[in-house]
Amino acid sequence: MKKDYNYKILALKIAAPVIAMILAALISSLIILAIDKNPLQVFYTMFKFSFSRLDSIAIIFFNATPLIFSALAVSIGFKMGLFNIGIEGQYLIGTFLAALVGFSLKGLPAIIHLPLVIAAGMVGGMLWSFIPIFLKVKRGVHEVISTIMLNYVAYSLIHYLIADVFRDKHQSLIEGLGSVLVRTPKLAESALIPKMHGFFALFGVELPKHVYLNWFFPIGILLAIGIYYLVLYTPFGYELRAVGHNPEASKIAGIKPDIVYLKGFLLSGAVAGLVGLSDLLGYFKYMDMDFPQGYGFDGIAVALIAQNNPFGIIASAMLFGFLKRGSEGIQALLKVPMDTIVILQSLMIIFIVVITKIINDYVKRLEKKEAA
Amino acid sequence: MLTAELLASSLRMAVPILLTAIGAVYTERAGVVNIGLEGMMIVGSFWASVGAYFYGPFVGILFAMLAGAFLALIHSVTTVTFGVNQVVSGVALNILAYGASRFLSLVIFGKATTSHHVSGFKPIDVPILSDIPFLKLLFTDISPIVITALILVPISKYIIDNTVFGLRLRAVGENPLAADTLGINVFAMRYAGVIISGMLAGIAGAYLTMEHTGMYVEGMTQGKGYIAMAAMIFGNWTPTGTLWASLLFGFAEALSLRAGEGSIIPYQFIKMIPYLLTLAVLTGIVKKATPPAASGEAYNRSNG
Amino acid sequence: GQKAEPPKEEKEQQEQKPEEKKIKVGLVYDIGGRGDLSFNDSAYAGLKRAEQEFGLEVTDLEPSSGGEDREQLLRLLAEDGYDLIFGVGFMFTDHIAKVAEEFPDVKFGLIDGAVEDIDSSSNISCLLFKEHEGSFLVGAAAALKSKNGKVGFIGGMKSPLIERFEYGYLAGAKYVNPAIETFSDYVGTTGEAFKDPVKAKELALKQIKAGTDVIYHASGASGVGMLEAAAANKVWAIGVDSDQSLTATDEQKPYILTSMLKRVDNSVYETIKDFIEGRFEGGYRVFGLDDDGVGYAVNDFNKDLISDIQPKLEELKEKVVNGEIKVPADKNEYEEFLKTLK
Amino acid sequence: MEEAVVLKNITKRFPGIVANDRINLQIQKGEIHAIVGENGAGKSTLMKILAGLYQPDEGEIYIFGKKERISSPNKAIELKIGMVHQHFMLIDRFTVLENIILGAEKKKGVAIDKKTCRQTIKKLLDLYNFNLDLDAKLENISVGHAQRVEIIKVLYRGADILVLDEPTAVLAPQEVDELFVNLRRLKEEGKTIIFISHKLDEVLNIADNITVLRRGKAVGTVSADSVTKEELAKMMVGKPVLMKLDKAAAEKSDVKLSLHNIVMKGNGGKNSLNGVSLEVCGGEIYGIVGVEGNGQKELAEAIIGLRQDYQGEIKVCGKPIHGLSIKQIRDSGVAFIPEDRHRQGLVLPMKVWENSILGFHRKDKFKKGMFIDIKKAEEFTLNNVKEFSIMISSIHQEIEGLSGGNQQKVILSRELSQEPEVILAAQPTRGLDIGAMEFVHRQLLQKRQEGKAVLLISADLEEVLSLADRVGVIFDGEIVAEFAPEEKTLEDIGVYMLGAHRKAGESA
Ligand SMILES: Nc1ncnc2c1ncn2[C@@H]1O[C@H](COP(=O)(O)OP(=O)(O)OP(=O)(O)O)[C@@H](O)[C@H]1O
Ligand SMILES: Nc1ncnc2c1ncn2[C@@H]1O[C@H](COP(=O)(O)OP(=O)(O)OP(=O)(O)O)[C@@H](O)[C@H]1O
Ligand SMILES: [Mg+2]
Ligand SMILES: [Mg+2]
Repeated sequence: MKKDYNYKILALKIAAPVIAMILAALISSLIILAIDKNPLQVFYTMFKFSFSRLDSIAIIFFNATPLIFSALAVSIGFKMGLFNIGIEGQYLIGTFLAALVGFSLKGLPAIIHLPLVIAAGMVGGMLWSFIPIFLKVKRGVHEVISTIMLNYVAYSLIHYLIADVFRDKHQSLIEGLGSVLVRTPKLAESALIPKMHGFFALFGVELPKHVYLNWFFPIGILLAIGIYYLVLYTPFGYELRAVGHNPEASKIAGIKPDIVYLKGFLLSGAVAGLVGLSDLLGYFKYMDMDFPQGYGFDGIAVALIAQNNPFGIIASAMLFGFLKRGSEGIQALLKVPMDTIVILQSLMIIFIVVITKIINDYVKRLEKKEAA
Repeated sequence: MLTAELLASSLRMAVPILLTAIGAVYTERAGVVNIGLEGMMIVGSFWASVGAYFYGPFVGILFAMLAGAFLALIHSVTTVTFGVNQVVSGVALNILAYGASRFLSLVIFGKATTSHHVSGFKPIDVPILSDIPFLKLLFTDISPIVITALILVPISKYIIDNTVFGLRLRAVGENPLAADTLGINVFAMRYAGVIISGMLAGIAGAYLTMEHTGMYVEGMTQGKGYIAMAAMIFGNWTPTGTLWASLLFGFAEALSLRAGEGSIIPYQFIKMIPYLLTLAVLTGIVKKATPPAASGEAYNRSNG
Repeated sequence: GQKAEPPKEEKEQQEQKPEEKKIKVGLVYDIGGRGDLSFNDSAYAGLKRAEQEFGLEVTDLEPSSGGEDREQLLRLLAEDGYDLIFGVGFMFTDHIAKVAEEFPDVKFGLIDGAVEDIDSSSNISCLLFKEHEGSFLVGAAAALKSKNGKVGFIGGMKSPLIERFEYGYLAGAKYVNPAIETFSDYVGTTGEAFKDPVKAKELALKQIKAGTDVIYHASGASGVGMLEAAAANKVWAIGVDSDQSLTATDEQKPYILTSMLKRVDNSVYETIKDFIEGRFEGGYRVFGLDDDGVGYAVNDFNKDLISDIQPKLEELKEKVVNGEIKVPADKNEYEEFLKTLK
Repeated sequence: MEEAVVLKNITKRFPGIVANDRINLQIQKGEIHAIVGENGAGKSTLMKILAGLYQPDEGEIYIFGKKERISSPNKAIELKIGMVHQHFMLIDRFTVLENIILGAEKKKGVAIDKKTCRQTIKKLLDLYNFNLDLDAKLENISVGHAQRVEIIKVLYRGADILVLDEPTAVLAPQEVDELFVNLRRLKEEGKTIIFISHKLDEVLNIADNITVLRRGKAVGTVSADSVTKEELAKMMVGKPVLMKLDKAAAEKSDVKLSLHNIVMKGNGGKNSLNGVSLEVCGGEIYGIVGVEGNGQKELAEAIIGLRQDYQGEIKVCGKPIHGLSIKQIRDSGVAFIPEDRHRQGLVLPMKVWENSILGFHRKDKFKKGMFIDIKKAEEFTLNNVKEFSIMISSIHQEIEGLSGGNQQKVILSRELSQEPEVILAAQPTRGLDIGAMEFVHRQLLQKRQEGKAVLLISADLEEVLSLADRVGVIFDGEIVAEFAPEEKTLEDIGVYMLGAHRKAGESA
């Protein structure tokens, strides 16, 4: 009896996101109908466009890459019961430091330069995650508010650094006309991350030239696996979870919650520092004023849908990558505005959290019945 | 530097922050954190343009309030009824508000990023104040919404401090279990707090659209919802405090607009002021912040 | 209420029969997209005009808020068999260069951007504008109309492009009245600065309180805030890119002196026309005062307002066209220019 | 005579325990009816049902003869039932006035009619000559006053049936006397009072009738003047506990735990620990008894290192531990069985095996390289499960799902398996059923045989008397008496616990 009731729980936990997606899809269908398009055709096109083409699939991977990092960073916070809503600021700072190391150091061999750049990114993230956790541990400042504030400080700071301090003055104008970007200088070749074309070629898969899928994707996967083992099988991960669920009991057991918070948040920040690097080192090759924002918030969503399971995170990051690619497809082919997909995403998040909560409560009741 | 004109500008900048921040006071005092205020401002700014464009300013305000309230209702259902993480719900609502507004704008106005021109209320002069020399500039032909916002401060202070509703609102924010044992409907009070915040945020959005620019422009809230939360904290969860904080932040923004080419500090740094100040407050450098005891915690009786 | 057009295009797509293959023209906006009351809208106008005239199949797309997918959208259109594709805004520079290389048979139009070293054989045509020349004229108009001898400029995102508007305008004002006092402000340093009418209005009010009685803006959708402020305080406003008198409210119209026209619509239309007539040329195509690529607006609402100064403006236009006046396009040139005035 | 409250077959279950088991109870109008029972007997639960906070799983409730469903606190208030909770239901940041009127405000339009409220309350205060500063913020008043606020709160709502859940647990003797005076006056006013306690003298002093609960069952109702304390005690504890018998003699070795003159500040100026000194030798169980809130909690927290803000010296096996981290103290051989297993002892959402290495998860024996050696941890857990006969479906089950007794066993197995020299057990059997209880007792005795030092802190007199070799009575943060269990009777001990003639007997 006990056994199959455990399967029941497992089934329920998996059911949650599925139900949520279906509900979200249903409501979005209504929205699509509202602009007299055919939902079935829209969804069909999304899938066909995304999965019937090699480049689409690769692009989905590429889209997923930053989300994997940011969701992992979020999930580390969640594990210890903290809400790192500051990924946004942390990756901006991280990306900028990486860019700085990328364009200011010249003539290094890639084997040295690239690692340096990546390290710089992580340092930047840690730097920006240290402030809120320090304030929390020392002064009891709630991390949600402080990280939100620090996100805005980061935006302004970065804009200042890019526009007024490190702006690339050597962009040429043609006949003094047209315009130039407000951006940092281009990064040195040695700082860039290689694409994965060569790797796939080994298996006879020739990725189109315009695909920017790079080695940060596998790095993200490895990191997910690493974090999975870290959290479940190392003493530190054990402490993360113990403190996350019950700081007082952990303390009485001899664990110092503050230390755990500090280490955990710095780790989260370090991972957050990698979020922007796939775009920076694999696509833009410079940081400009309009460097993609919002990965931090998407990461929260991805982590939630995955219920903080690293492998779930890879999957749901793919889901978001697919939604993005799909939205490009339906926009180009069916002229359906991408906003329908934005709505779909947010609805999905809301349904997920609600349904998961309901199911978890139900499971608890189940277990209590078991006990009584 | 401190000209009446600068103050007038500060006031205009402060109003949307103030309205939303007062709302934040209600929801937080009831024990519900509402990160979704930014989103509620966004839908407010959009629906105001719809209402005002087709039926005039009053309907504009009405639509804005309803839109904000609707989003707030979702927030209440998820956080109060189902007890899901309040921050998560807020974040999701912000994304929803962004997408939905763009989409509806496309459907209604045929373009995702702007509405058509709309006209707001007739500007008015505040009777006595507008005759006082220095204050003249502050209080002649200003939007009725500005005055409403200012009046809302003492009113809210009175409601929260002196009315039955206010007492019970604070009670569920401080100790829901105790309130429950006294037969106070914790859920109802929290719903009320959140929905009030949604309405006020909606009005704030309407102010931007109808009174300030006469048009809805995507992203015109520019994160003011978050600044409002900061103002509420900086004001120590009190309407009066919120007023001072909002004015201070409005002043900072007005100042940053005047820090053009020549200024010593780059304006990006002036833009940071509200956030840095808030951190300072939370850190206790400026003054000790005292959030409601049960703020952010879901309540259900069995765990009491 | 106004309803959206899209259904129209959609019908065309469905009705389209395989045999009579229409020419397909695609256009990808910059962030902000249609409704920015600025060059996105202007580009759309040009596209529409061509569509009606030549019965094309057209599509216009908008990148996601981050703009990361500009390149993808261009490519999708290219793959989808579009013959001519426009990228609206200098942000597309690198992306068009990449995509154009992948699709040598597809023609591309890049607005405001310049892909380096290409010639007429290229499949990219960079459509560039001498905004400073147009701005020069409206600057002159401003100076001529200003009673207080104070004129202002409000720019969107601080960038060389917008600075060209600024210095052309200031030069024009100084040219007709070296003693004139000028004010310049920028809304911000990011793309957001083109969608922040609240700030634009505050900046305008600031300038007005300082005595400015003519204000010119180059800030996209933020500009509506300036128009609002100008009308409320009964001072002159000068629109930008498209003729903003036509889109303004009745309260605002009487105070819009004119608009600096940047005929993105023409450039798009012309390029499409050339393409259809087989005269598409790669390289750089510059639109200036000479070919009415830029200019100032005269319409039913403002013709009486500017009739008095029009002769003077035409005269200046002549001088600029025949090179008598070299309009400065950036800070340094502007300072040089000021010296020549003394 | 009219019956104010009649309970028929009230049953309430909680995960792993039947808190109330078919309880029947009659309470006459105008009487003071005491309900006594050990910790976890089910007193509070029963009263919370009466107050509408819990719904009974079975049974019927009659109020003044009418069958009622008390579906909510509101309903209870309607029925004029008011409860003063064991753990106060007050809002620290509100004023006394606000706390009293909350939920029953006198209105003037939308506004609170503070004036009328104030007058009404003043009347009550005068009537029972309570003195209270209505404008003081609650966070600034003493526990005794807070309790008055609770009582006034109930009266202000015009309650006719007052339930007081262990009102004296937190009061000083003279405060207790005052309270009793007030209760008697309330009785004269015709109010019905239900008085909960597990202190016999009190009960005999104040009550007309007494109902005894034991392990969720009502074992009987007696009238106060027809029963002696001994008889009550017997009813409460049940037949003398068997295991007393197999408590073999163990030879004491040298001192393993010593506290010398420990002083710790409490809130409200008075010290929570007031110069506690005691020594526990190997092979000895030292029992500490006392009324809740007399410093037991603080004592435990000081020894385990949770609180460092004390003067005086604590030595474990001769080594001073002041300033050491909790981990260091544990490593130096102290095992801790905390009084609240859910909050302090376990991480409920984590698995059984994870909970059974909590605190020792960094020990080499559980490590393989940089990882936790799951296999070893599982073996270890399975071993404990066998040894302590813990009833679980799987060691990978979340510990939440276990019954209270089994959860306690997990803690016990974890703490005792680390070969500690000193075992600090706080309320180790609270809320456990007899079986689990006996098991815990046998474990502690076994450690005693093995020559370990056991410091047992318990509110359960019987438990202490049956286990301890020496008993110390703690009152007001002091050990007011120390003796061998057989030397004293229940009532003597009760006297010490209430702080009367302190330092009497052969004191420490
Ligand atoms: N200059 C200021 N800047 C920021 N906050 C202020 C300032 N002055 C007062 N406050 C805040 O306003 C709050 C309320 O102001 P005040 O003390 O005058 O009335 P109050 O009764 O506390 O108001 P409320 O009833 O809203 O709490 C104070 O708690 C303080 O935090
Ligand atoms: N909300 C709850 N959830 C689970 N178990 C509970 C709950 N409340 C009480 N219990 C359990 O029910 C039993 C009776 O608890 P109750 O508080 O009624 O005892 P009590 O007689 O009041 O004890 P005390 O003298 O310590 O107050 C205890 O075992 C307790 O652990
Ligand atoms: Mg106050
Ligand atoms: Mg109790």
